[in-house]
Amino acid sequence: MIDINVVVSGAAGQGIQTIGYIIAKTASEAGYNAFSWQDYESRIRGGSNSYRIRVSEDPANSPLVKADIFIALDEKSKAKYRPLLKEDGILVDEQETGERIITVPFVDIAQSELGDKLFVNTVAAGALTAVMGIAWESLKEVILEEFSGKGDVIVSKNLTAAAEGYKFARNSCEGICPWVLPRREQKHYLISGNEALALGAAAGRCRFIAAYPMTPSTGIITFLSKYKERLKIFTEQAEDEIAAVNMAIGASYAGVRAMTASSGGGFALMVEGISLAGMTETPVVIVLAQRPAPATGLPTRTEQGDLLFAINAGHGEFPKLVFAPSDPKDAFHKIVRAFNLAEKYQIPAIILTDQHLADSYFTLDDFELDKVINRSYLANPDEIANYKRYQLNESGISPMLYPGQSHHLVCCDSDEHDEYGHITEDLELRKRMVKKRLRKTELLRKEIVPPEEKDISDATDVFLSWGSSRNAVFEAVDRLRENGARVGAIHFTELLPLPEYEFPRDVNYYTVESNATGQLGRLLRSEYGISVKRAIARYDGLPLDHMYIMEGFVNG
Amino acid sequence: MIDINVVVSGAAGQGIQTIGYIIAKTASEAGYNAFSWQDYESRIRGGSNSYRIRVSEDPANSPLVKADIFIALDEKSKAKYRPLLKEDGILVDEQETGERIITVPFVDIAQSELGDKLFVNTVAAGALTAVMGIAWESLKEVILEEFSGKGDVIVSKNLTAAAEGYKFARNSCEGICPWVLPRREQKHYLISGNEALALGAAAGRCRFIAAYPMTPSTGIITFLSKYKERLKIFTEQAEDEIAAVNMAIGASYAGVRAMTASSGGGFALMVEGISLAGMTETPVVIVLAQRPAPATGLPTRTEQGDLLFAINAGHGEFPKLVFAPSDPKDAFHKIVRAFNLAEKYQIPAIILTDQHLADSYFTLDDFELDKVINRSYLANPDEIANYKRYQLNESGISPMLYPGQSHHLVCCDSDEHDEYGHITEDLELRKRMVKKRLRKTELLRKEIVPPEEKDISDATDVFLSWGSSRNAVFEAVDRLRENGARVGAIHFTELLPLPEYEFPRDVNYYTVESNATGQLGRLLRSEYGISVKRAIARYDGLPLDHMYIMEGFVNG
Amino acid sequence: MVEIEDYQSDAENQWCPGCPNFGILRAIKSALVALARKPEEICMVSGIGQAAKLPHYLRCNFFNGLHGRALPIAVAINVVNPKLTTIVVTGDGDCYGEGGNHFLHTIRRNPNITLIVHNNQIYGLTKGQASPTTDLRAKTRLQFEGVELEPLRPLATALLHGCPFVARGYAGDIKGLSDLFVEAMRFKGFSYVDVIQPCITWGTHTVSWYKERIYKLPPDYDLHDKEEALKKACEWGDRIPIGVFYRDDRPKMGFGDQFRDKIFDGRLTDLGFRKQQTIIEMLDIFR
Amino acid sequence: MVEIEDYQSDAENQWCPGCPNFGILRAIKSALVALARKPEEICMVSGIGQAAKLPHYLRCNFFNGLHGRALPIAVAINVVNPKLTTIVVTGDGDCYGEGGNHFLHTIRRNPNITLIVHNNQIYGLTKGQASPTTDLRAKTRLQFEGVELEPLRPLATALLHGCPFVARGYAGDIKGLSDLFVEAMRFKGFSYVDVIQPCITWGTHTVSWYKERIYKLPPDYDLHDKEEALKKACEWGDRIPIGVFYRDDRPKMGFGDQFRDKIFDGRLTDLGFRKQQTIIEMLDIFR
Ligand SMILES: Cc1ncc(C[n+]2csc(CCOP(=O)(O)OP(=O)(O)O)c2C)c(N)n1
Ligand SMILES: Cc1ncc(C[n+]2csc(CCOP(=O)(O)OP(=O)(O)O)c2C)c(N)n1
Ligand code: SF4
Ligand code: SF4
Ligand SMILES: [Mg+2]
Ligand SMILES: [Mg+2]
Repeated sequence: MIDINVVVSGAAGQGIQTIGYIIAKTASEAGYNAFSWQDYESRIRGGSNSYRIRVSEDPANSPLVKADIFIALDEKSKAKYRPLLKEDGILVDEQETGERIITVPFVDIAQSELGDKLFVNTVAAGALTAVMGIAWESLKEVILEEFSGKGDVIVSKNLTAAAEGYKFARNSCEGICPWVLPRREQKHYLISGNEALALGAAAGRCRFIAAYPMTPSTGIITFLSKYKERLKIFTEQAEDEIAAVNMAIGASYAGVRAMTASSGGGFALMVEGISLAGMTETPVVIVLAQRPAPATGLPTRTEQGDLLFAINAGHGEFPKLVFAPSDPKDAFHKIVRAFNLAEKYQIPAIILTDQHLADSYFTLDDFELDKVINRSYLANPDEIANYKRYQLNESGISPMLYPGQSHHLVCCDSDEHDEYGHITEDLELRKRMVKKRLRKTELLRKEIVPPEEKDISDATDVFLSWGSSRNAVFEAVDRLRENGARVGAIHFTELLPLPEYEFPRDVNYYTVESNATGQLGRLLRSEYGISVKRAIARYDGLPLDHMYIMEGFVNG
Repeated sequence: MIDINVVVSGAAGQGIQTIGYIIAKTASEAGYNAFSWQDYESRIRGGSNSYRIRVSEDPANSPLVKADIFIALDEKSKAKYRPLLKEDGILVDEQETGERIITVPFVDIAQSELGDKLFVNTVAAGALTAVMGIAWESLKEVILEEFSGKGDVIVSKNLTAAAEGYKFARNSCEGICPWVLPRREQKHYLISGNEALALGAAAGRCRFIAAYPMTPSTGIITFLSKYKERLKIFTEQAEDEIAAVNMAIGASYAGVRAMTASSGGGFALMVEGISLAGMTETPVVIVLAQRPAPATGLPTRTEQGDLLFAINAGHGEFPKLVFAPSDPKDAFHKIVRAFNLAEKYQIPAIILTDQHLADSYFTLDDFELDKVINRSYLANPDEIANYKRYQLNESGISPMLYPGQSHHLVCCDSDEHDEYGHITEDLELRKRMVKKRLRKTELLRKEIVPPEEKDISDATDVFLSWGSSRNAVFEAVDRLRENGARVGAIHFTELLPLPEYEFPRDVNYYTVESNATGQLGRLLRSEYGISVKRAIARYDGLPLDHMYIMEGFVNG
Repeated sequence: MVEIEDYQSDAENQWCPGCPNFGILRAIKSALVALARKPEEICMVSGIGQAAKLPHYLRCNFFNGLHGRALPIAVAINVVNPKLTTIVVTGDGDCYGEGGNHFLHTIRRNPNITLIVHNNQIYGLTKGQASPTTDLRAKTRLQFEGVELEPLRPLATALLHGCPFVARGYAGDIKGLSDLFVEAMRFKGFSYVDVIQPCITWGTHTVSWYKERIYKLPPDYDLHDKEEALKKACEWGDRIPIGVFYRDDRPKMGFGDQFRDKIFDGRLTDLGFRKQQTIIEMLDIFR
Repeated sequence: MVEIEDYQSDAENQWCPGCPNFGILRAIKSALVALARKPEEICMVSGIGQAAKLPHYLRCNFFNGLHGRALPIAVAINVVNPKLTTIVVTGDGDCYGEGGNHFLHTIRRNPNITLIVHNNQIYGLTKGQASPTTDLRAKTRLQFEGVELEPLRPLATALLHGCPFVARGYAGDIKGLSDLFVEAMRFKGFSYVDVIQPCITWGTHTVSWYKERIYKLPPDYDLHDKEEALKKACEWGDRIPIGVFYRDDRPKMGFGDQFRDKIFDGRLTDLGFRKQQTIIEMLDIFR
């Protein structure tokens, strides 16, 4: 079964992203599952980063750590990442020679064949493709596509560079490189979490995004801005996150679906706005792309440290939705769902992702667009005689109109208010309004999807996890089961409100989370009363992978 | 046993605060316990407010609802609040006559005797004092003291006004008013939560406060600004709450104890700053004076709706302290303790109060100043050779110095950092730094005071409560026990971290909170695994009182 | 035809009797009558403060949001629905203190909205603390020894950053104020009117202090002269000018214009769900 | 005596090779040498961004806080310990975008600190989005069709609000920049230097674009003339002036001066715990 892990390393600015993306794309083009993730420093040039590409026959979409194939573009990165290379792995190198080393003089080739060092990256991509045993045609396709916007000369030069690298490596590979990846007929999507969220927002009828740049969330507004003409979406870079969330709320009040996105620090600044959305019952979707914190933390790394913060965000009590998708397809559908439910219940919805999900490229077969529900939850002004924005009724969901839609006036207030939206000091009414708002939670709870179960029927030990770690956790379960352990997993992607759910009894629970304090465990204990035996915790900024989880399970 | 409840009502701007405060002060002067709380609208003039004064022989310090004596300064307030008057209560009124009504022509008196309607309030205070059966001398003392700053003419005019009101009412009282309150030798403090916090901050060596006005927290910076010369404290009104919290953090880094204060909305804006304090390990004290939310809510009312928000405030994971004092004396000591512990553990500390505690006047015998601990937890620069602000050590508490204190350089960073405070991308070091910070929680937990228990040894039903409701809850326990119920209470004032604590088993738990969702119950379940039978919840903006709690317990 | 009664709100007014805010409210209503704007065509946006309560007292659509955050809300409403007459009513604390950053950056955006600031040089609702426009050395309920910060110069700041309509009004001159509002609301682009409003409860100046100093810009004042406008905007003390300081009648790009020119010109609410085909095509980028 | 080596930091520099930030760093160091400030007498404060990393590269006390929030931190440090030379190093996004409100209100406070803004007209660290000073119509990695907002005029804004020392420098002119910094750090009051810093990675202008336009204010320029200074502060495009635009040598109240004059003149850290007697007396107010 093919399952190759390629590690490309180098300094920022050297182009490892280009190399990595091209070979991931090439593998995908050849019909294989590619999954790639990045580990990089918060700087524009220099440092030491890596881009890791896992290529497999079966869907994997979770990180591997040890490298089958390794390349470093500078000495520092070579020293740092070479320990990842398996004993029987292949080093692709500019100068070094030896057993299991494919020596490719990238710079020489780039300079002699193309007269420009700039092409080193494409030469390297060619060489790596050859080492992986992928046919030249797939790489050619990708080069043609990726550089097509840049003019014929650039395309043909890159083709030459790739071909040279490919040829050179292919020759040295003979008898050394074990892999052959014949072209398969599968066609896949290779897409990141941020891109899927942006497209999901589009599918969910979002027409407005305001955001302030913050890694790793910036990709969402960048993508939507790039395609704003095709998607007819208004995008605005706000002066700060407070403006961003208020703009989104304003746009939503004005009648369109609207969103914003940030990471922990920027989200923190939006918290008052979340409470505003709660009080005014204005739908809004907020993406919180987590990174290691507190404060600035490690801006380019990954973590799941903001779960309880997000769940409890905002002063006062009001219903709210918190989702944490597990992969780009899930992200796509979850954000559509978030837009629908936010509108239906007139509440703020938070999508928790993290750098790992936001930046990594996943291979997906199909987006199941038919599952997207296209419907508006606004009221019909013609059916209303005396319009009350905050009408007290059984469901707690009052009719929502937007200003200018009809002759009805739409009045919203951040103070406690009467049914018309006017400030009130009537304390009995206050009570009824609190109840009305909170009633929505109970209806909403019924719509929440229960956690995903894996192999729990006979399990004695059960992992509890959430968000982007799903694939790693499930892979760990599979591997552990191969070794005879009776493990299972319960994976949450919808975290507030939590659904009614029967937990298996008499099993040992382990939380598996990218944080240090086992936040999911505390949440589940408070909600379901279950107790966790131990936390398998990761908080060094790297994503959870199945080896780490297995190690944490076996050795504690 | 004397226990009189006086309700003074009227529009904003009519001076019910003056009347109420004077009679509370007078009762205190006469040696009785006075407790007063306010219920007022968010406006400067008009509306309908009340000021309630409970005067008792024994310490009470919790609200009563039904009035023994009632006065209204306008018709609207009369209509609104008169239902509070007990059947055998006394109405003091300008015009109305009848049984159990003391008619006092305030305006006539003010105008004919003093030539100015302005004195109506003092006349009324005089009349109420007489009705309560307090000797004239006590009132005289208070008038002399309260108006002393305003010149002899004002003082003597107010004395005349008070005396006239007193005389007039005294005469009509004969045979109707049952109360006689002979002067007692007790001397009490009559002080509000905000004032006690301000003084506690002074006792805790605070030298810097920056804040942005927000009801009901503004009293703290106002008091400190008023007395800044005597207290040598620097006070600054910031441009917004973000500036306020960052200024406090900056001042603390520079070497002094520093604080800020706000209510829910402003606190929400400080949340990123709290995370900054967590990462940079800078001590800071933040008062969160709660009011009904979400958003602007009911700005002048009370609620305990921000418990879980405060506990989970800030992105990422870091130790933090959350206290919720029960009365001004407790507030005084808790904020001293917060300053000490924040400095010792180099963490942010949050003091949760609410409008009820902030604005109400409590009677206290003694502040036990001897219990205040005066000690600094800064390191000694002379004992340090190679200074590392974030030295990794067993306790997790690194030596803290301030810049300019010595030749040692003090370097703080909001990014993940090395021991010297420099940005790091070393992921192993990241792990050690996370552990170092979190280690402090375990030490801190050992310093936390367990909850206060009342009558739990034989209790079958136990109230769980926190913060400003202590006296009302304990009074409810006493009353219920008088009726034969075996109830008890466990009251929390230190909420993060929670201490090790053995809960009584096989009892029914009821949370008693000024919020709608039973936040304490959820917290305790997550921390101790205990389950709550039912929540006795109040969320109409009024404070918990023992009758409400009893009613909630008995009738559900 | 619209009449002043059409704007009559049922909500109970919470201002102090005699507060100059009542004058501003009347001026806004009469301007709206003059412009024949129906209640449903108007959207008022405010933050928190005494001034910010105004939308409750004028029958129309409104969003009464958070302290300091009216402008971002309004800007978004304006982009989503350019047909609404969007008016922001705010206080000096709301707009220049808590909301200072939005003030600065909204000017740069030039949205087609009208900004009305009730400038009473004080925080009214929170009982009398200094606002960014309180005069140096004025004593307040928090600044017991007097204000130590230079007052903000919001009109000059607006001029500096290209605000095409900058005016100052006086709450005591309802007719003049109403005329200013008419002109401001008619104007295409960001129109900004700072209104002197002597708070009779907490104000640091008396009504007569203002009255003695206020003067109208003379008829021959050239409202296209930016340099002169800057000078007028900085004049404060013995004499305080009111009127339109500056009006730029040249066409100017406004917030959302690029979007409307190139992508969609209309109310964004009129755009329905996207076709599945569009999403499929976009997804194909990743195949 | 202090030498440039005394400021040598051990931290690894994370800037792009060739970034003009290196020039600014050198200029700061040489200014500090000229002023003979020892590392322990200096306190650098920064937010987040490329510019804001500078304190790590200069041995001294520093507080590297949150994006946008350097000024409130610095202002408080300055009040607590006026003896420290407090210098804020920040970027155009940090200071004028996220931190815009603090910029505005810190000017009004006139604290005795030096503000150095690395103005590269772009968000560098987040990979090339427009900042408040990016020119109109410039295309960036987020503003694909070009910036639609009027650029902020921070120098003019500072002048308007009474900032007593306003200057612009150029990162390519290390000597000149160092002289500016010396003057700024010597100045008592808020001294503000905006530094043109052509980001070679994301910048919307080339280095030569700047070079062709930058000119030094002539020797006969009157730096006490505020009106002229305002004009210079607004000059941008074909010609871009650098130098000290304005310096007010008249004594002016600064942040904390009132406190120091009336209450305590010194480092607040030198005040110990309060006497119990003080607290008792204060409590007696409530008896
Ligand atoms: C985030 C936040 N901070 C503070 C407040 C408290 N607050 C309410 S109104 C106000 C000041 C209002 O002043 P201004 O805008 O000048 O309005 P005015 O009452 O004078 O008309 C403040 C500080 C708040 N509601 N929210
Ligand atoms: C609250 C918050 N929002 C956003 C960010 C992300 N962020 C980091 S640096 C930066 C922009 C920096 O631009 P600038 O200040 O101009 O500095 P430069 O990198 O250009 O020197 C942003 C938006 C953050 N760290 N915190
Ligand atoms: S406090 Fe001042 S601004 Fe507010 S309503 Fe009263 S008079 Fe008007
Ligand atoms: S991105 Fe620009 S500003 Fe940042 S280090 Fe590189 S060249 Fe300098
Ligand atoms: Mg005001
Ligand atoms: Mg920049």
